[in-house]
Amino acid sequence: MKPSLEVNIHNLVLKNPVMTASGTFGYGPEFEDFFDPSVLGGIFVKGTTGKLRQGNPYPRMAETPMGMLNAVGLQNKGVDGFISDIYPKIKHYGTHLIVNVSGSTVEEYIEVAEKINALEHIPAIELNISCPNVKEGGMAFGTSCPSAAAVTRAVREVYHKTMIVKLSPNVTNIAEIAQVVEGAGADAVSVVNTLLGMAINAETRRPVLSTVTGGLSGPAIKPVALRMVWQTAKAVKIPVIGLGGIMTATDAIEFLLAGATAVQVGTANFIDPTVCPKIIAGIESYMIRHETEDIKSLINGLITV
Amino acid sequence: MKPSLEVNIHNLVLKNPVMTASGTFGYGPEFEDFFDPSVLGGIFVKGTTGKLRQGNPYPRMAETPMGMLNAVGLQNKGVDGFISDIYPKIKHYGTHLIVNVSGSTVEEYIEVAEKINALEHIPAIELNISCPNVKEGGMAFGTSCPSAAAVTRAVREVYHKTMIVKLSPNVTNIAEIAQVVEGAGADAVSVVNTLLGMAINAETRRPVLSTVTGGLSGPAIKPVALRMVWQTAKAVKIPVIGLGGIMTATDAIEFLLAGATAVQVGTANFIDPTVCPKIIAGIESYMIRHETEDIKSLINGLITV
Amino acid sequence: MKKFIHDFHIIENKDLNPGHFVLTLKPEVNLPPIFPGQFAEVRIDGSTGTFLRRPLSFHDVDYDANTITLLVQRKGDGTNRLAVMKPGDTINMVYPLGNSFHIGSSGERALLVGGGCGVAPLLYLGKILAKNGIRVTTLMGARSEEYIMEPERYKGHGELLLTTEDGKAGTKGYVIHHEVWRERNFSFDRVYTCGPDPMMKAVARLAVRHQVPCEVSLEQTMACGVGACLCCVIETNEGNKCTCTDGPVFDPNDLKNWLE
Amino acid sequence: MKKFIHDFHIIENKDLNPGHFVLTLKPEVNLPPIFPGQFAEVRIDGSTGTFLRRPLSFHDVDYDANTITLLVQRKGDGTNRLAVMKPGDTINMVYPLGNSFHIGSSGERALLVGGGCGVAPLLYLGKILAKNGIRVTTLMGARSEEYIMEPERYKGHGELLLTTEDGKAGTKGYVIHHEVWRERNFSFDRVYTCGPDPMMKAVARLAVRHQVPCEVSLEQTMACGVGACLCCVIETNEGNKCTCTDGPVFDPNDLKNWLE
Ligand SMILES: Cc1cc2nc3c(=O)[nH]c(=O)nc-3n(C[C@H](O)[C@H](O)[C@H](O)COP(=O)(O)OP(=O)(O)OC[C@H]3O[C@@H](n4cnc5c(N)ncnc54)[C@H](O)[C@@H]3O)c2cc1C
Ligand SMILES: Cc1cc2nc3c(=O)[nH]c(=O)nc-3n(C[C@H](O)[C@H](O)[C@H](O)COP(=O)(O)OP(=O)(O)OC[C@H]3O[C@@H](n4cnc5c(N)ncnc54)[C@H](O)[C@@H]3O)c2cc1C
Ligand SMILES: Cc1cc2nc3c(=O)[nH]c(=O)nc-3n(C[C@H](O)[C@H](O)[C@H](O)COP(=O)(O)O)c2cc1C
Ligand SMILES: Cc1cc2nc3c(=O)[nH]c(=O)nc-3n(C[C@H](O)[C@H](O)[C@H](O)COP(=O)(O)O)c2cc1C
Ligand code: FES
Ligand code: FES
Repeated sequence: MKPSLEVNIHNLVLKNPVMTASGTFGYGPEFEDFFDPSVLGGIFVKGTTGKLRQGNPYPRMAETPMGMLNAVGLQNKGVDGFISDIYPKIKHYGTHLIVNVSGSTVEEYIEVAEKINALEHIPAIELNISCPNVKEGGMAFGTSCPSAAAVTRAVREVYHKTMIVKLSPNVTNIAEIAQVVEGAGADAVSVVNTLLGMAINAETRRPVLSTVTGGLSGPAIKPVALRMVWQTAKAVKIPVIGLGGIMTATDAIEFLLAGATAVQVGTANFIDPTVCPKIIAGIESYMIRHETEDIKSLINGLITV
Repeated sequence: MKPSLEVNIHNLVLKNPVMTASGTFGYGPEFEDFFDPSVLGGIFVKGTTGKLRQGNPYPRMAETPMGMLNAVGLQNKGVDGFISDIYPKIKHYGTHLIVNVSGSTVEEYIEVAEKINALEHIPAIELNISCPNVKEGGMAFGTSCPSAAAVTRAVREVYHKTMIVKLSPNVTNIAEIAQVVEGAGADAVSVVNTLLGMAINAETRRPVLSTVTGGLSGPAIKPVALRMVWQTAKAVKIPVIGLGGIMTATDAIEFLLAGATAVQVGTANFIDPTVCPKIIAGIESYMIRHETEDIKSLINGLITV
Repeated sequence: MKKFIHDFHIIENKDLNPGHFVLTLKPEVNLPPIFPGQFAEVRIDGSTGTFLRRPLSFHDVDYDANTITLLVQRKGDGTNRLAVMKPGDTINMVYPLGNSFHIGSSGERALLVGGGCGVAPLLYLGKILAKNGIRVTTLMGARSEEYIMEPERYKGHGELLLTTEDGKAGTKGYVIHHEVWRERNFSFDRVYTCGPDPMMKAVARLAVRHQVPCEVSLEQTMACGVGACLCCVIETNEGNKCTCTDGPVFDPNDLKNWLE
Repeated sequence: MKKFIHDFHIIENKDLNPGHFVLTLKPEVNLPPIFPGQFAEVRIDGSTGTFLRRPLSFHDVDYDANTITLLVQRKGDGTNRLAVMKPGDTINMVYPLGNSFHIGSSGERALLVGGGCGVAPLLYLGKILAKNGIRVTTLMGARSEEYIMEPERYKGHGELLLTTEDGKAGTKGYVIHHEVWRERNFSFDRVYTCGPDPMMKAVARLAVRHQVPCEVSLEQTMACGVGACLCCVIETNEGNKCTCTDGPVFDPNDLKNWLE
């Protein structure tokens, strides 16, 4: 029997729990040569802001042990550019398209969310209150309970489809932030965005990144991300979408066991542009091997006794 | 000319900035076959508590991408056992011996610190308010400003030599904790202890560690540790001792450039038991190559303009 | 025992069956004394999945040739990487680590019980025991005929008994089902065992029943191998002990819940 | 242009000098069309220091033999790992990536200026230009004689000019010091250049002075190579562009602060 990989995030039905993480998959066309995007559970598109942004100066990337730092800083065409230039090309992808909504002010989040709310083929947004690479807003919203609640509540007023909030790992207590965001109307949370890190070139004595610090992603952060998913899933009733360092089907299953209802694959797309279909196939063969008929039985399946 | 590697941590003069991190070098004798401990700038011995502790159940270790999780949980002979069994064997090592003081209650920290204060050959303690692997105390002290201040202040009353406080990276704002600890009388801070992480065995669907979560160390955490050292060094006037993922002389120099006055080498001792003398030699040859006469000119030497 | 860190060159890498291979290695210096039961912490380069060293027992030590051998089971990234290493390649080892098996006195009879890859340390042990005038019987439990590894080498210093799960070679079943354990057959002064924990526990209980001393060799996961990290602990009647320094060889009577 | 992800087998790994080597690689399938200036993102296994792929230009493409070559400079973990790979070893590549050099019309004369390892893409470019009836002059700047790499291959499709820093071969100095740039000697319709940024900037300014179009090939650090991560940006007059998709070949007139 073919196992069922279907999961639900609020009222989105995902054909499988494997989605691509914002900022790591472009808008989808970048990977069309490698596989059909409709095989994915969903695509989280690049962080989208009120106006076009150029992002941070080059250099924006540093390789680290089993990970990377980025300081892209929300370069994007702005919500109007997204709607006019990109949306028409991807709206018929046959998978859920979720816009990662970013901003410097609550007003900017509201503006973007309102405009995205009007798009027929975008069933959900992901509020990015955890971008470590912008001077204003971003992570600042996601690292304190009152501001996380405020932006969530404000966007909730104008956005009427599935609203996911993406949390920052750079906090003392992620479960607390998740609870606050749940209370403010989030339908799901994504855990986690990048860890704030830094790289130095000892020869030149300069930071590698133009912004000095950047966001750490990749396998290096997986143990931290997994722990945070586990803590968050125990603290909230809304679904948790797990991410951070997922490279293989086994990694994805670990996140499900820790309490994630679905996962996002980020940096791994850079290492292997065909990684997502491989992860989906790997989950399926794990389920066949373990005689698991419904993937939902893996979610929160960690045995701790 | 032979460059000078000497640095000062409060009133300790270190022959070089390379020390071994608590819990990763035993008490020193474990490595005597590999090199003479007197070459080190200092040795931070294993976390020491009021009474003998058995630590957490096995398994206590999980390998992760370029890192490891541990959940040792402060297994040690207790301060009296340290004084009677270990201290006599190491007191003439010819390097600074620093006891990592741990506890579940403020009273326990005070008890250990008082007893260590009486030992002639122990010029400093490191208050471990950041152990993620004990149910009581440990990290709980280090993740809130009031409790970090309270334990620091209490120990300061009874401990009259150099008092270093070891900070937890599992916080929203490490600079803030560092400032509070400085205000409470710390002579230096160590940045950082392990990141709280988790590993799951997808086949058995169980956590790998008996305690579910554990402390992440090794190169994987270096970008985060480096960032925290940089943030802390800008926020306090007392010296910062940097650690987290240092494997090479280049890594050590990066921490100095970020603002650390000295460094500790932890997990790397497991990978190469001779790594510390190699790092010391590597720093020296870097200095010769860069015509740096005094290592103090590297400290905080990051060029950000 | 002084510990060293040395580079070893691979002289030979021989597959025994799909799951196991034997590496013969030579250091650039003369081998220091190594006792049966000791192990090395092996650095595995060229694999992103192996950050820590891997503990592997000395399978054999040949002071004349100045070589050592390791018997390795493919498990994950590290051992799979070792499996493809070629003569001339170099691996770094920290060694010799841990305590060693107790060598009885001349004339004794010893039963060495190995399951699967657990036979690894028993070859060198058998050789040293025989050299010390002890009569050696090795009881090897294999999944199937294919997994009976290097039988001739064990026969070189004593008797070899076999069990296989399907009974195609030796006795059918596990090592504990071998007739050597029957009251009338059992004529040993000491039992040594290495293999999966459940097997060793069963063997240890049989040794107790036969009222002979027994030694077991444990395989707790390790980070440092030198007693520094306290990761490899086993609960004993005197509290947690380190498998890497107090072990890997233990008297099962000292281990908590081992004989229940 | 359709992108692929294929395994390639190493056919040959030839050292040119202590810092550079040439890999000849063959895929298991037929090569797709590849244009001069394009690059591959190469996965480097067996090195703990290389998590990301490494971008390397196509140095040559041979459709008859179904092989490609890469000219690689040893820099760090990744390229040092490639340097020791042997015939038969496999590497995985995502390719062909990026735009390509503009091919002028038959009868044109082109000057290809490469510094150090920057000559890598200019071999294949020269071959294709020549095939299209363009007269090719390659100006190669090397640190010293030893670093003049594969001169015969460039001479196969045109003229080769040289500069070395000590003047032991060709003109003494850098590529910009070569007499070809003198007013009376300069007779080209187009300049192509690849090498260190300062060299390319100087070359681009010379091209402007001679009022001919110029193309430069950039080497920004990359994570994805396919336009997804936005890490490899270069400031242009129209805002940030991706070197991996909008480049690596650019008109220096479009690049901010490049001709100042
Ligand atoms: C004292 C001792 C002696 C040993 N002797 C031998 C021997 O002679 N031959 C042999 O084939 N195997 C031996 N082992 C087991 C061997 O160490 C593991 O099979 C090996 O580490 C697996 O590594 P891997 O990368 O292939 O697999 P991984 O995928 O890393 O792990 C597979 C399994 O091995 C365990 N393991 C991983 N890393 C370690 C570690 N650092 N320490 C201990 N266990 C680990 C894991 O918990 C897991 O269950 C011995 C172990 C110990 C402790
Ligand atoms: C489009 C393009 C084409 C190139 N073509 C060639 C070529 O044909 N031959 C050749 O020898 N080199 C070429 N390079 C440069 C080559 O990519 C780097 O030298 C190589 O990535 C260094 O890797 P490493 O692991 O050896 O060194 P590292 O120690 O990782 O790095 C050494 C230097 O290379 C840079 N680098 C590291 N990773 C990357 C990356 N993912 N992307 C870009 N730069 C990086 C670092 O910033 C550092 O300055 C090209 C680069 C680009 C962008
Ligand atoms: C280059 C890059 C760009 C990113 N851009 C965004 C973004 O625009 N919005 C966002 O919420 N997260 C962004 N992220 C974070 C990822 O979506 C993801 O949370 C993080 O990388 C951890 O997952 P991973 O380890 O699987 O990559 C970016 C990450 C990378 C590496
Ligand atoms: C096995 C192990 C045991 C540790 N025990 C202690 C301890 O007792 N007290 C303490 O303050 N830190 C302890 N640490 C943390 C280290 O001292 C250090 O802060 C951390 O490992 C980060 O440095 P590294 O990446 O260089 O290992 C331990 C770390 C490891 C890996
Ligand atoms: S492995 Fe570190 S103490 Fe045994
Ligand atoms: S390298 Fe990712 S966009 Fe160019």
